[in-house]
Amino acid sequence: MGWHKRVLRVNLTDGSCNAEALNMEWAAAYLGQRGLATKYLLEEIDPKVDPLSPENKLIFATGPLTGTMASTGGRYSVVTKGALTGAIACSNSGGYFGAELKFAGWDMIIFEGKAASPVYLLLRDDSAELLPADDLWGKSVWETDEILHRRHQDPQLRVSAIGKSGEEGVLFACIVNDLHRAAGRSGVGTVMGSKNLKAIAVRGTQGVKVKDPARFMRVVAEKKQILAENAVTSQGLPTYGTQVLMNVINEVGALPTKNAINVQFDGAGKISGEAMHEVRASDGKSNLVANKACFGCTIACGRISKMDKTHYTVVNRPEYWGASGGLEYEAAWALGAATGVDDLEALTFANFVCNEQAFDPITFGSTLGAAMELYEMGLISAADTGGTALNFGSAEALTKMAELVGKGEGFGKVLGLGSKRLCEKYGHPELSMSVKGQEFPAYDPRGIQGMGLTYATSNRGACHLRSYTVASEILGIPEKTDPLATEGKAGLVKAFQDATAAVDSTGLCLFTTFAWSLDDFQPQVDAACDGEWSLERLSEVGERIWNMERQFNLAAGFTGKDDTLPKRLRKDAAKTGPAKGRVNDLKKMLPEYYQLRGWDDIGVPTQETLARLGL
Amino acid sequence: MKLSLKLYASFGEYLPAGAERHVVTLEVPESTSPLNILEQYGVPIAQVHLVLINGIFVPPGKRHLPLSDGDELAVWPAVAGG
Amino acid sequence: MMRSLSIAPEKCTGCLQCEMACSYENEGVFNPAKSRIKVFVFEHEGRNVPYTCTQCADAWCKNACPTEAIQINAATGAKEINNGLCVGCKVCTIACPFGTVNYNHATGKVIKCDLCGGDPACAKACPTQAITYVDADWTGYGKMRGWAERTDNQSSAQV
Amino acid sequence: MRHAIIGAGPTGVVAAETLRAQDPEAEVVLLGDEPEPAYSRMAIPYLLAGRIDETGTYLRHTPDHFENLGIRCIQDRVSHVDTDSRRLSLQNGSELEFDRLLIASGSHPVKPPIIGLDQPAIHHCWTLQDARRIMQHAAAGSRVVLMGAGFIGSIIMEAMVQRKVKLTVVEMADRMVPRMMDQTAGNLIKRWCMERGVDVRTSTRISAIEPDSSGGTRYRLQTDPAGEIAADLVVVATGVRPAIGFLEGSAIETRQGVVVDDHLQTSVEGIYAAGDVCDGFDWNTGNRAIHAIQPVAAETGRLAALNMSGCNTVYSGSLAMNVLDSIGLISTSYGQWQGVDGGDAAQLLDESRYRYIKLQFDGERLIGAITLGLTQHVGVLRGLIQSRIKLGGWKPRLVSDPTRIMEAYLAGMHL
Repeated sequence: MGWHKRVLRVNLTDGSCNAEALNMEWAAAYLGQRGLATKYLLEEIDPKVDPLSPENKLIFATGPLTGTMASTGGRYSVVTKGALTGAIACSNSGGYFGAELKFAGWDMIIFEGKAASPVYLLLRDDSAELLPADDLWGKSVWETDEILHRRHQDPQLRVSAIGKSGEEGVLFACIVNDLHRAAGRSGVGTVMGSKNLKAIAVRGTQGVKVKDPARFMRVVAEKKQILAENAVTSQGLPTYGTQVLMNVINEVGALPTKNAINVQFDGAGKISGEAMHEVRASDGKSNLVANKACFGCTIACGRISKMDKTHYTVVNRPEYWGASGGLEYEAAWALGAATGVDDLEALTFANFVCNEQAFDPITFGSTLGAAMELYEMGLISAADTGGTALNFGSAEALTKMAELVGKGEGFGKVLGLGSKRLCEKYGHPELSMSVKGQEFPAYDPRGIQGMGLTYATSNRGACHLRSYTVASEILGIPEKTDPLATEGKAGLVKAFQDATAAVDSTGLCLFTTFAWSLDDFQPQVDAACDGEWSLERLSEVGERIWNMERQFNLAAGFTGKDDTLPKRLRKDAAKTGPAKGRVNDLKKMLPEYYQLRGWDDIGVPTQETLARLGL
Repeated sequence: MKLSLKLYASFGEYLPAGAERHVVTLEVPESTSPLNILEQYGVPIAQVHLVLINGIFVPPGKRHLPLSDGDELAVWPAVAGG
Repeated sequence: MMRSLSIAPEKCTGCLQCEMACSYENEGVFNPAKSRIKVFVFEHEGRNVPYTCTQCADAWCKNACPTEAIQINAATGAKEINNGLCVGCKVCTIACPFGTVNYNHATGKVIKCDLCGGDPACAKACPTQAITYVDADWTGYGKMRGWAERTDNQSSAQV
Repeated sequence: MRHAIIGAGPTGVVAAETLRAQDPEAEVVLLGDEPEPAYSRMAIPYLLAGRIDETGTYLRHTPDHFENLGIRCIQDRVSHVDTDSRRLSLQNGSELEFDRLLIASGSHPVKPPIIGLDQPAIHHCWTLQDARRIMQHAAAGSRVVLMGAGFIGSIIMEAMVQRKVKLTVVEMADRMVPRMMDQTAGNLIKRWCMERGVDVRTSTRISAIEPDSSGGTRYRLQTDPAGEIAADLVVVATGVRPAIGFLEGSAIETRQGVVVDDHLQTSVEGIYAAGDVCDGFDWNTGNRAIHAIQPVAAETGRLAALNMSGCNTVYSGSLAMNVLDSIGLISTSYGQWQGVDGGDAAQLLDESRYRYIKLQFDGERLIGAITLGLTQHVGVLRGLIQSRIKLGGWKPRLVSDPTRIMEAYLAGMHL
């Protein structure tokens, strides 16, 4: 229960779709979604494989609580070897698609091989068909969504698709479902594109059952009440969304600005969550029109925005006039602070394009920031870019490049390599603000020390969603720690990493952890899933997953040397703000972290640790 | 002394007229504390969550201590993101 | 005082907790496909509209039923399907101009909202009070009623 | 005040109950000519399929329902209406006076001009008595020919399939359900039925029914074009016609049916007509029309009764609509599904899944529709047509994706 205990295996090479039983032994050890899909991937592929080869696999996985009434129970993850990083990739998305996949009666879809020509998967309950997608190839996510709804005459069909960027091999292409929810990072969309898989359209009418329905309903109601009474989850997030952080993080001097040359951005206020609420002079309306929930979510932090129709990007382009997914904090940071652009409407447009053509705004913005630095250094010329001046702060450069990356055309092809390859190409690898090939997001580790360790050790390359110590270091959740201190951060990072790995395997959203701890997940998992799910077991699942991901990366060729940060963060001190004069002291935290993890001094899990975790 | 008051998120409504982008410059007597200012502008103290002076977090127990000339005081209710 | 469901679409976030609660309450499974309340998502407008039977006073479905299978619950005023009498002819599904009576292939009967016997699960589950169960006089059904009257050509009685 | 109602079908029953509700003092007499409690013909296919028993077809299920309401039921056939003396002649020879009269005599099945129709095991499928006879002969493995693939023919196919008979359907028109479905939908329904083992022959006419001399089956049916069909049972479902024979020689104006005005009153004051027999108006076109369908039966019965009891109520016409379940494939049609001159249409077709939706517009308004395979929120098509909503920006959206009918409707209400 919780699980359907069914996996759909789709062999794109021979076109077959087969149902098989979910490995319940693995489910007992890895729960679902992130953990369980990673276990399948580790067992089924050679971690050394080229991510874009047919030998890589692409797994869409739900959690046991996906499609239940637990708040935020609509998540799914895409697990594969990342196109951008070559490391384990696991991108998590909300919207309605994950729940629909579960309602169709499946826990997971494993795609293997490569289709000879473009296809999409039409999944209606037990019926799975691979259908030709030649006519969809080249279309945006938005167009694909519309065509599939019409073609199959079902307004309830949920579509997850790649855009043109994923077809064209942009290395940070993502997978977008429900028009603007994304499995965003590490190039999972690029892997999908490499398999000639355009989209998955799913409709489920079978529903989900849980082990102990009466207890489940009682526990779930209690836990929803906690979300309803917590100031963050009942007020802060619904009203201002994640974007409320723009001013907070700028104020604490941890907003990486202009490719992390600075840690504060003068234009932060103009692109903040508060600014999205302000009435525009041009049309008397605000950028933000509504907040929106993903499936089952009682928080509803999603931003829905409408653009100013007179903005230069959308004049005479009514396809961008409707409401759509607006700026979340990480995107606003990447498209804005990282590039020095403070035009909220330009950012919104670029964000729309990221959704429309399915590519990761974090990596895009950070890569553009690096390109801008190279441009200002004279290493990239207007001739390279097709005539666009890539100066920091140029909204035109941002929106033009977003469109080019979206289509994988012109200089968009070069930006589409991501910052690591781009900076190598122009002879300055140190200007890539990335770890393991993936760009770090909106928190500068010079101002928030714990995030340095978070980025350095994140298994999918730099990422805030693997151990969001910002919660503690800045927001005081669950308790306040000093962002400039390194003491205790190794333990904090490990605890957050393990808990997050468990949460990401349930089917619920990480954002509930602003109000919930693992104690709150445990009774929900226990009431839904076969077996006994104690808090200890759930914590151990988290730690097991983390170590398994580490094993994947070690087998893929990563070593402890890759647990590092860009030189800029380690050598160039912050110029302003509370962290003025500080760099990130990763070297003070990393050895302690290895020790706490039960890894040796080059970052390899000891036999003892592996045995303890049953790995 | 002069200081900047920044009230963010839902506290924006407590800003006095003349505030731009959630910031206002104030002239206050010496030894004014963050709590004094918040009370003066009617900010509901129970909802105050983050208090920063020059970007540095001030724990609840220290919000009655005097501010210095040129300080930037920034205040939020409970918020989060990611 | 008779109570009824009041819908405030501007408060709806599209979370579908109502659909889940409805399907669990009535079908014992989490399955929005079997919900009697449905949230319609207007992407282009950024709006979500929960929608179900308004239990209209002069019930089109009930009037059209050839087998007396739609009956009024005296306590709640809900128009309820009597599965023992419903033959599955579907006439009510085309007669209801609001589109809120639907045929269920699995059972061969029709399904519609019955207000859960006076304690609607959707309203309890709604986290934003977009769906509330309130005294009928307060529901602001005016707009809906106005619509019903426009649709209605059968009850223009001049009493 | 005595109200007499001719016909104890849904129209008559609703009218009798409405009259009683309006006036507790009035005398209400309900005349039906079948030896059964008031029942619903709509339920007969489910009886044939074995899903319900005869009591499941009854219109009202409380014992002594009519007696408790003080409604007098007479089981007899009216042979004549004298409008001057305001008197009904009954077949048993007695007479009944009335102050106000409702003619709700419904329809009769049409008997096609075919040689050999008057033999045993050849039946209409109209009354409970017909159903009993059909069930006697429709045993598993027997050969059944269904003459006519209109609404009634199509709706009893599933029952026949469930009874495991060998079924052949013969239809004169070029498609199934020609009065409800266009060529595309009619053809799809035919293909659907044939895939489920029913031999459907459209554009085929039966010319004669002859006993099977070889003795293999009871009959051999001669068809045009092409060949013979063997049959043990023939079910004749070639349409219905208003039952107005008993009005011959009365002052009540009849054409196809009983002509009524905008209060459902006939040419004679105090005499009303409702239901299948009533030659009323198509609300959508404004033209005269007979809508022999269940919702109209109930609506007009109620409206006529209101007028009879002195509650002045305008009848602005009825909307043609129907829903059909042919062996599990559900189809609906609404209003002017054929479209109108100068109007335009939108459609989506997925033949492989038997999904079809066709919308007909007149300017910015929806005026008709056909659906196949749609069961969710289908009633909103009525709402869209009947509310005469101007679709505005939603028209191009419906043209692009006709499945978004519910959104188009809600947009008018809530956005």
